[in-house]
Amino acid sequence: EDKPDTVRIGFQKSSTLITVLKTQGKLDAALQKIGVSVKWNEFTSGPPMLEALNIGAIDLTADVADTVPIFAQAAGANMIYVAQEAPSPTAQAILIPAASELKSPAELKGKRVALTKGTGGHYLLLATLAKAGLTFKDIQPVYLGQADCRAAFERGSVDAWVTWDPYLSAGEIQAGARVLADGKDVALYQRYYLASTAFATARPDVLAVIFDELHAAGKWVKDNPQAAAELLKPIWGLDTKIIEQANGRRSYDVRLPTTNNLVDQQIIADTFFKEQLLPKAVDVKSAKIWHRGS
Amino acid sequence: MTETTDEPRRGGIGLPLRLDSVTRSFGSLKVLKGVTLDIPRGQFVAIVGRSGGGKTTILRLVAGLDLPTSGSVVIGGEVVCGLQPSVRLLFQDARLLPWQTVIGNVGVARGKDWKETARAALEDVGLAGRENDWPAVLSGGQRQRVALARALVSRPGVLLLDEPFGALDALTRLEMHKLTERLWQENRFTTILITHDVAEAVALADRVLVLREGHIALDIPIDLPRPRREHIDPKSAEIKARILKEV
Amino acid sequence: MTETTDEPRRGGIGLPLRLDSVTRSFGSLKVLKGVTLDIPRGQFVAIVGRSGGGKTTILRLVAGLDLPTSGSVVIGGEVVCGLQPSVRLLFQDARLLPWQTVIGNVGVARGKDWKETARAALEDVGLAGRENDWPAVLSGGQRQRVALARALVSRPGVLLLDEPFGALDALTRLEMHKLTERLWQENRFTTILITHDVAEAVALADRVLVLREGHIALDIPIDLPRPRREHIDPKSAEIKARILKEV
Amino acid sequence: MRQGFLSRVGTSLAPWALPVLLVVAWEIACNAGIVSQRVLPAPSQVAAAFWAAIWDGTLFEHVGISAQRALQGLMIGGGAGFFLGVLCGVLRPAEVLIDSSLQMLRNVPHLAMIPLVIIWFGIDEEAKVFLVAIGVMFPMYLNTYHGIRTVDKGLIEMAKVYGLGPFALFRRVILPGAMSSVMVGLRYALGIMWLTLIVAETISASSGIGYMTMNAREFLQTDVVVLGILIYALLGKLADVLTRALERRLLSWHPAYQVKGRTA
Amino acid sequence: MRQGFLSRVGTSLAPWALPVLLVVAWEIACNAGIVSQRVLPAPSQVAAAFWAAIWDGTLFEHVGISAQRALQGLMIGGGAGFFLGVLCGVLRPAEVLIDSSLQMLRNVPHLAMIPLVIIWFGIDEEAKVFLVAIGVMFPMYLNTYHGIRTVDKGLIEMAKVYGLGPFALFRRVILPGAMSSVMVGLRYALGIMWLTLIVAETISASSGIGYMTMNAREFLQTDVVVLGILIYALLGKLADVLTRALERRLLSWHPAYQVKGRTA
Ligand SMILES: Nc1ncnc2c1ncn2[C@@H]1O[C@H](COP(=O)(O)OP(=O)(O)OP(=O)(O)O)[C@@H](O)[C@H]1O
Ligand SMILES: Nc1ncnc2c1ncn2[C@@H]1O[C@H](COP(=O)(O)OP(=O)(O)OP(=O)(O)O)[C@@H](O)[C@H]1O
Ligand SMILES: [Mg+2]
Ligand SMILES: [Mg+2]
Repeated sequence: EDKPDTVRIGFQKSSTLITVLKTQGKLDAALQKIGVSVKWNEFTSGPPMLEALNIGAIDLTADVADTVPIFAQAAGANMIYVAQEAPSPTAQAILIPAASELKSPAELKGKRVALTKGTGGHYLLLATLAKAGLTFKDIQPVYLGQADCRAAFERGSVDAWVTWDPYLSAGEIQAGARVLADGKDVALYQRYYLASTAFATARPDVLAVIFDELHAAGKWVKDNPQAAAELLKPIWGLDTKIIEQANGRRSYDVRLPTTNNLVDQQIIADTFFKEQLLPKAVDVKSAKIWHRGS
Repeated sequence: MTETTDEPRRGGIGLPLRLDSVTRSFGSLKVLKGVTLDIPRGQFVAIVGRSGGGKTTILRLVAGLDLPTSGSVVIGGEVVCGLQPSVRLLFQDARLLPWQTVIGNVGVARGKDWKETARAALEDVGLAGRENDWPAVLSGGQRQRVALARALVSRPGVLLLDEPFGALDALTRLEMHKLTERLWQENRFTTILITHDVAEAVALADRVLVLREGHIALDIPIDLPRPRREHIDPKSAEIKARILKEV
Repeated sequence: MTETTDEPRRGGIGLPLRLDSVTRSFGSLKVLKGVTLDIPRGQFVAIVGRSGGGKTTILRLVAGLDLPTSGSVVIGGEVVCGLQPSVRLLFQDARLLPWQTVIGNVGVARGKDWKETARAALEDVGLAGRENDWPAVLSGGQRQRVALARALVSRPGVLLLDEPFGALDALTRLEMHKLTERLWQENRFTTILITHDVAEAVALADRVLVLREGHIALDIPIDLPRPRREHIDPKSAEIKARILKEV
Repeated sequence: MRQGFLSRVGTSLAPWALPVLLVVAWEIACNAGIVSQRVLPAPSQVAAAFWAAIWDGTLFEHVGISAQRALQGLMIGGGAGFFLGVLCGVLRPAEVLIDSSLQMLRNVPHLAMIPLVIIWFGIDEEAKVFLVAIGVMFPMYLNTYHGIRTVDKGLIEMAKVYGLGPFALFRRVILPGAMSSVMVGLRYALGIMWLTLIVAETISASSGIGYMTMNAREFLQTDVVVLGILIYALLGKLADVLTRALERRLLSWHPAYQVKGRTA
Repeated sequence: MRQGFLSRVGTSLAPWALPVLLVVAWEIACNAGIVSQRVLPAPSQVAAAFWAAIWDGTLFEHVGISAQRALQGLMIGGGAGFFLGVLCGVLRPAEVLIDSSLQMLRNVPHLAMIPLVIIWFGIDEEAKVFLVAIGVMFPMYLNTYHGIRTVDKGLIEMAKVYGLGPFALFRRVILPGAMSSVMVGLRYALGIMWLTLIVAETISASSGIGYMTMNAREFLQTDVVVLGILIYALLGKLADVLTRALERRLLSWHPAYQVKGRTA
């Protein structure tokens, strides 16, 4: 058996904990001790990263929203849930312009809502509408990337914008947007770290090291919000105020995934399938969960 | 068409033409070194000279395609400083539009009734029946005749012909001479013919100029009666000899 | 170079040439209707004929640029069915490469010592000093002389000249005649000259052919002594008259 | 005659040899397990996706919507590119003033421009059509400009001497002389037209072939992605056939475009 | 002399008139509050971002990395496009076999091709260089092919009659005859080269100008996005200047490319 001595990690700039680890050089150091080197692969957004994982170009992805693995699973991706962050429901929200007259999600009926397809925000919108007694057909969805959502939002082309941190905080503070509704009691918003099955089988020891480092990094960010904000500021190009607010709403509590998580995931999968956003029904329980030490 | 008077008719459409100590240099090459020339309206002038002597250059200056380095060209009282609407030039190379049929090339200016006019002109130059061919399939002499037809249908104030018969056999050439002479007599456009054939010059022109080393070396009137027949008039041979000596 | 024998020297580089009841049609137009012709090696043949009569077509068939509709062309014992490496053709239009200087055009085949050879050839055609000009700035006659220089430096087995002197004045033309004759005498390439000038044909060729309506209408040997001077030999005038009658 | 017919059939089939060969090799590679089917679906799977998409009508809907956007963009952008090319080719001052700016503008990636496009045109059809228009404008511009610039100056002189006015000069000399180059521009533009859609249809689209493909890509539906690629390829072929037909019509005088031009 | 100098200066400044005008209008619009500065930052803000990026060296790093990818891709793709163009232009069978496939391939959007590219080339430099190569290949191909096809047949006949072998024929007749069209292809390719990078650098990149722009876009750093756009534009201008210089050298014989060609 040839055991890879390199771990190829995919991440985005918005992958907070991985970015912290990479910038501080802690993960490289920790893995060096067991003779493994890290190859960092940066992606501009989540989907190409998942694409790379699916194709086998990387071994591990940084955190993605809970909806993303479901699509990967629908595509038959050979991956495994390695870790998750505890729910951060308020880190996702539906924003409306400061001058908007909308008061409750129920008033979204017939309105144009900007969102990015397949993201955690997408599920937030579905769930919020359901709670308000509406269906997805009652609104006009406007699918855009987050950057374009912001542009359309500021131009006034849309009435609401579904987003998450740090875009959420940036929207509130820079564009003066108001939160119409966030994910509290509606959508859990847990973020998952995924690995390819092949790698997880070959190097569980590496995953263990990474897991521990992530956990420590999460604690550090929570305990040192200012230092964390200073560290992220040049990378994200956002004010520390925005970063602190964004980090404040994320749990950054890295945990092992459990079968309970799969139940949460199944709800999301079913919701998407009902809205015909998934080509086929997904049985989430067929997915693998990484068990530490096994 | 039937008129064959020998006297230049003063009522034609020709314009008078004057070159006033015209010079033209290309870089350090002085092609024209001071050409002064007065051509009354309706005159038929032939220019002969050595290859590379500047004959084409003169025609380009008259047509306004080129400007003199010094001196001026005056047509009908106006100094030439750009394209002349009253001048037509038959270029030494035929310059047919490859994307127009033969008839389209002859009637390129699309005057009224251009199709009939062009068809008649093509018949005149012996190309009846070739109206709808592409220029690319024509022989060298045929191309030259299409260009001739195009020049002749235009009935301009000043007609400039740059070796229009260079690629034609003796017989076709004689026919084209007759055609040119006839149309000139009918319309009396001021005509400058460039040719390397002295006999041709003497047969067609009222006046023959020899261009040598950038100057007009000889300016000789030909007052033989028309229609002229070569080899018949002894005076003609004498004139030819004189011109040849000067070239 | 100094050799000026009148007898065709049999030891030259020329190749024999035969056309065997060659026909060539373009669509419904029958240009050549059965041309049979035997040219021994080193002979200088001139072809005259009306414009559009198929002269250029014959040369293209000999050069292998075109294939006969029926019949065959045989050079040096081999049937022509594609380009002939031993044949050089001076085209009726000069076909100079616009992106090569004058000297680059003359030495287009880049044989050994091409620069010296080309420079000498340019001097021969009276264009010394124009080596590095672009073809675009040359006069019509100058372009033709560059093409002539290019054809003459190649010393081929068969040399085809399609109206090589058409744009030249009388004097330059005489010089070019002498040049061509001299080089032919030195190398004895089988030569076909197309010309519309019967006097030129009689002055240069061993044999003159008249092409009329797709047939060889006249095939006449010219056994006047060389160098020939026009107007001096009375026999020459007689031959010319006979040819002109046939054209 | 017989020979002619056979060779004609051969000539019209030959262009398909390479693509067909590729598809066969691909199917074999998939079935032999050389490439994982999850990663690159076999042609048969793609064909199945194709049938499914035809069957439920979504394919035609996507292609139809995209075609509409594409053609609108082509009209506007192609027209503008042609016009600017003519302007710069004919008027020296226009060239000095405009050409350089266009060369700069041409270099701006559509992807980066999207936020600005949204600000200017919103998120509706206009934005998409604008992107397509910008995309097709440049090849049309460059090739028209080049074509006009390289028209034989001798012919232009001739036309002027024969008294053709500016319009007739353009219509009968400059345009036909530039046409073969303009056609290259059009060929290129017809490709770019579809290519730009994949970017344009990331702006708030819910239909169109670009949307279909990118959407499938986000959801890792590789069979649909490959289907999208094939449809693009076929549309490219179609555009090619159309341009060739147009070339044959407009350039029938041109030796290089005659059907038997090369065999003479 | 004096006049000549002034008009020369005028001519070399005129191309900048339009861009400068635009920037001024934009600054005014921003300061007057017509456009929100957060949505479209004022030129002064962009300039500040520019200085900052120059100061900390990131700009040069990004441009440098991108330039490396771009040039590698240009070499490979431009070379391949040129070669294929020559092949199809010279050999009729090659044209029948290849042209059609290339026309189809040309139409496949890079964005859609990324999954396949990753399969073939992974996510490292090769994949990016490949995308650039594919991008520049087609304009080079199309224009080379067109240029060669439209070389004056008379000159080719002449060259053959004068005994030029295939190589000399190509080198001294076909290539120079096609050169002005090849240059158009190169011009286009130099643009596409940078454009493709923005797509290529979405494949796992952490440097390069495309990365810089798209990354800034994700984080809504509009000043950096606009900075990216401006850098693209300037690179376009640079490419334009280079091609013009090359054209002047290679096409010095061509009346249309002579500096004073139009004024004579
Ligand atoms: N490729 C072609 N397609 C159709 N017709 C052609 C083609 N080439 C030549 N012809 C026709 O064949 C005839 C003979 O042409 P050719 O060029 O041989 O004449 P020529 O004797 O050289 O005439 P000239 O003295 O005017 O040059 C002409 O009528 C011409 O239009
Ligand atoms: N644009 C130009 N640039 C440089 N030199 C030129 C240009 N045009 C013509 N010449 C030169 O000027 C001289 C005269 O040329 P021109 O065409 O007037 O001669 P020509 O008398 O018509 O000769 P031919 O009888 O051979 O046609 C030639 O030496 C030619 O090379
Ligand atoms: Mg001349
Ligand atoms: Mg001929």
